[in-house]
Amino acid sequence: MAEVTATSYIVLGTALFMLLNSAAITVYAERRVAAFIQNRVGPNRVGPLGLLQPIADVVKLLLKEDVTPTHGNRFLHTMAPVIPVVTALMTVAVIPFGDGIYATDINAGVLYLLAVASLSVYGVTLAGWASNSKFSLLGGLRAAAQMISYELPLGMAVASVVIFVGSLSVVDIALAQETWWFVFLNPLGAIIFIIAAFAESNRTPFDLVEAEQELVGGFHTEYSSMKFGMFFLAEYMHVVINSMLMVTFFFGSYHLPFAGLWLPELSPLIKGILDVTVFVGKTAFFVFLFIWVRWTIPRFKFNQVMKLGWSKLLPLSIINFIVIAAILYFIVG
Amino acid sequence: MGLESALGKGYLTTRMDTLVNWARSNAAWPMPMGLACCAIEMMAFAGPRYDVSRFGSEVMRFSPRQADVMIVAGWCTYKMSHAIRRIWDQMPDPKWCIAMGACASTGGMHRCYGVVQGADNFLPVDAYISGCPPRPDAVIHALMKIQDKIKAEHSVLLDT
Amino acid sequence: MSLQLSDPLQNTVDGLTENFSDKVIEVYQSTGDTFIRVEADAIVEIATYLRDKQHYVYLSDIFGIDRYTSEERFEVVYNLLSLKTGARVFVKVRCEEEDPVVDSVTSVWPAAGWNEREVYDMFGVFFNNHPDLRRIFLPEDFQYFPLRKEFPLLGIPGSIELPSTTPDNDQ
Amino acid sequence: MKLSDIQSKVNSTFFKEHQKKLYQSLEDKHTSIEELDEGDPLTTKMILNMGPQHPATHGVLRLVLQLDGETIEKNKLDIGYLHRGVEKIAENKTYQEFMPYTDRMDYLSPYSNNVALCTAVEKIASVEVPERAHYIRMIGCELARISSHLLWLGTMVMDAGAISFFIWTFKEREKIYDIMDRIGGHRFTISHSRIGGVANDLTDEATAYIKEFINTFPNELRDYHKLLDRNRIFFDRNEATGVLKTEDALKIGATGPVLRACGYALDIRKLSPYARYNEVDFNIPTRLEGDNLARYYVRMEEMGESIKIIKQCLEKLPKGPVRTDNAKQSYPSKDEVYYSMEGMIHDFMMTDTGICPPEGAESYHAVESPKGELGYYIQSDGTGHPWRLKINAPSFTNLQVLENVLDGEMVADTVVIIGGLDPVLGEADK
Repeated sequence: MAEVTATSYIVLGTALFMLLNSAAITVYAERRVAAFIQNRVGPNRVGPLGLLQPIADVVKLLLKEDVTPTHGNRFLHTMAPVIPVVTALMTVAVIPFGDGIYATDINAGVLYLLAVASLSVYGVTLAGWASNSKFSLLGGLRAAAQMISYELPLGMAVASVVIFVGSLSVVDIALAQETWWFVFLNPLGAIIFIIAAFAESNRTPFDLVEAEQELVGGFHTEYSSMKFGMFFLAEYMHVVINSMLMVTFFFGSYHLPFAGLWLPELSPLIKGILDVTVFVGKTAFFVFLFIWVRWTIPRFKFNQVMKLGWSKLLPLSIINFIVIAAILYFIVG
Repeated sequence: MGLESALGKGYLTTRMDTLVNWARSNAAWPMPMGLACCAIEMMAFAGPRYDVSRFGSEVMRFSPRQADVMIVAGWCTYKMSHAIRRIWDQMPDPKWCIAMGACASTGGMHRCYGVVQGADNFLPVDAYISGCPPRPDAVIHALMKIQDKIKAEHSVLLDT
Repeated sequence: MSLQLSDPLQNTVDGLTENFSDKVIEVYQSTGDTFIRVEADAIVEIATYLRDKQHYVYLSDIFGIDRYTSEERFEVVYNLLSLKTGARVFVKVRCEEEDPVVDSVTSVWPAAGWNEREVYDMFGVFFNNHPDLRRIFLPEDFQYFPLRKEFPLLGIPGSIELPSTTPDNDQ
Repeated sequence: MKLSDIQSKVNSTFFKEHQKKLYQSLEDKHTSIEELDEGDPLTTKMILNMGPQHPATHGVLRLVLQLDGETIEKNKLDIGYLHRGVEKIAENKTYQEFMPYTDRMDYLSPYSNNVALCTAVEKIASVEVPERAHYIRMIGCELARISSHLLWLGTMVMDAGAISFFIWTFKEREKIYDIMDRIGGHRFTISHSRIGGVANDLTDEATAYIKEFINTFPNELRDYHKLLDRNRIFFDRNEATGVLKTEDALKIGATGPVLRACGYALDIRKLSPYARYNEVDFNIPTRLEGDNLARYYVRMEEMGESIKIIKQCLEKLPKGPVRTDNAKQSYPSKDEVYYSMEGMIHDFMMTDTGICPPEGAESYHAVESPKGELGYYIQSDGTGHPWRLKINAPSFTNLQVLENVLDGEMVADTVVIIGGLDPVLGEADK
């Protein structure tokens, strides 16, 4: 494990701050993109271009009455929204935003990411259970089942990347993509990872956990005020985080395409700025993809999600892993 | 308070009120209580031509816990009124109510045994909209009236 | 009044009068529609006959009529459509005000279920052997039958409760 | 499971008797195949109340579902949350006064409701309607059908999760609203039809709007097909959900597109043509599968047929008056009312007593509304008010189908099945 330096704290602080902001920006972006897709205008009354809309939302949510259902479990009901937020914030610790720009380099960073990411489901499930509402309960159960089903293909897809690098460190994975992004070497893995990431972040077409049309709000039906606001922000943070993971594992992290072949040596400052810009740009694209898909595609049914996860994605990801491993072992050597 | 005396009486609370009211009025998420014909116009009100999202109110929350403005669109029957009242009670404060259309406001043309003659018999209504059904512009007007009302409220310190 | 019946309707009427000569009370026409009034106790038999032998497979509607101030106050009308010939026929039965009971035809046409419930809800006519005879529109706690002529249009104040305007504090 | 299990858990605060009977009836449904699983440690089952206020129930339908996990074991419907007693109102109104109430029955397609009432009254009172009025009515009815089907399409796809689609169909509906605005002066509840004709002639502006709409709409329809026909998720959601066999559909009395999607081509426009439907050429789309996808195809094709009918009507639209010129039967024109004494008296008389069908007359007349067979039974007592007016509402009939197809489906299916059956509660609850 790398030494914790002052840089680590600065990067971590900036990253956490930007992640919180990015959630707000994503909320705004979602409303604008949705409006664009639907031939509408979108928020434009608050501040320039309606940019202050998320702030208005958050202030309003903060000052709203907080309700706990009478027969709900008050402690869990309060704790549940914290979990997804905290786990989302924890993930940024190991993600490299540029060459040498990362909070810490854990040698088992991939495992850490997978472990932390799978924790957030507890928040959703507990929220569903502690609300004492049937709609929430159904939402929570769906969340638990869905998360478990899609953790596996997600993990296998990541594993198929790890064997290229030969290291569990996220920083090494990012470094290894300087010339060849893993999406070119391992396209099937990338597709599986994207699908599983959509499922992990509970976004359409996998948003059965919320399922506004069937379950009203799913797990957060009974949440009001800032507790709901935290779920709301956590959802968007997870969108951002999952976009970052896609970028990190498959789309070259902070590297420009085939950067190793043509990019000249740059001064550390310029290189740092370029890296972070490239990383943010790619992340923004995937966030847009998330929003785009959300507003155009219908939602799966529960049994279809399960079927897709267990009978298609999981075998496919295992086969993909074995084939890559075989190729690497026998051919590349 | 020292700050108060330095900045003038009620300065801080007034500023706070302005901020709070600004946030509340610009993020009034509607609870669409779509009952009858007016519900269709309420959809149009969120649709592409009228687009209520400009006012930050396009987030239709079907869960009463997360909504701020309840739009009662359509006639309230006695049987339904219990459900409406229950949903109103489930909405957290602060909350506002729009009675959309003649039927919700007064019973309108449905002057008969099944219909409560006006939603204000069991709900505190803030804005009434005339029309049967009202055009979406009228609904937006009512929403703006609610925004005006919110902006005139003293929520931080009630008596200064 | 002489009847001007199309062939399929003539067949229906002939068939009914042949098989149920003592049960068919009258056959009449009004503005082009054919109405057959039969004895209430034979409605299930007649319905079965009409469905099986005359192809009246499709039950369009059942509704009640309040013949206020007349003998045999309530009338139940079955709106039947023959899918083979496209003929539409209305079968009527009557029942008394004191004991308004008609046999249910849900065994013949399952579609009758909700329609009979509606007649019960609006007029208070009971249907024997109905699988699920409850009020359909109004709550069970409501005591009256609104489409009876004596029921006022504006209802009876207090007959259906309004919600309390203070939040529930029972728990 | 014992009844007491449900009842002891339920704590109703209002309409106690009603809730009790409803759960009792849920309990009694399929009792023959219900057996108590002794080994099940969870002896209670989850009863889920969907509605009356629920985003996907198209208004205020209430479903009481008994669930086994995500599967629906049995269900009961509770309707009547919009019941206001229009039939009682009708008995206290003149026929013309009752017209606006029909608008608010099926508020997705008010025009066809108006026409249904008008044709029924015209039948019982033997009113002759001018040719031009017939064609204008047909145009209005078909526009209403497109408008209704568009909302169905939007909500059905939205219920499946694609929210934007609803907004896209609404864009087209706004165009129809514009047309209605030009025809009758209101966005959808226009009450344009009158007994004995229609209120006013089509203006040039309205005709131009209609022409533009029928030219552009087929392209939009093609776009919808492009978006949905190869959409795997949409297919998977709709295929083999809510299956209804032809025999069952006839038995349970399904009507309109629901019946036609089960393979039986019953359409009042062909069975007993009203207006001038016998003079235009159109097909009745049918499908054999009886599932939700079949309903989707049937309705999509119906919209195409409607465009065809409107085109033919515009071609055939004859010149002439739009309302019958008989002051005992319909309102005189406004010119007469303003400039002649007789006209004014007739206007008064029409408003006061209205048209009086002969005493004792009974009639039933049905039209094919977008939802199915919409019939009006009228019994006259010789005055201006009907003695009994019964509305045979297609949504009511189709909701009964819902109670029968839901058993065994999944919770997520309920919303698309409700969407596919397309009930309008204003009509079903009368």
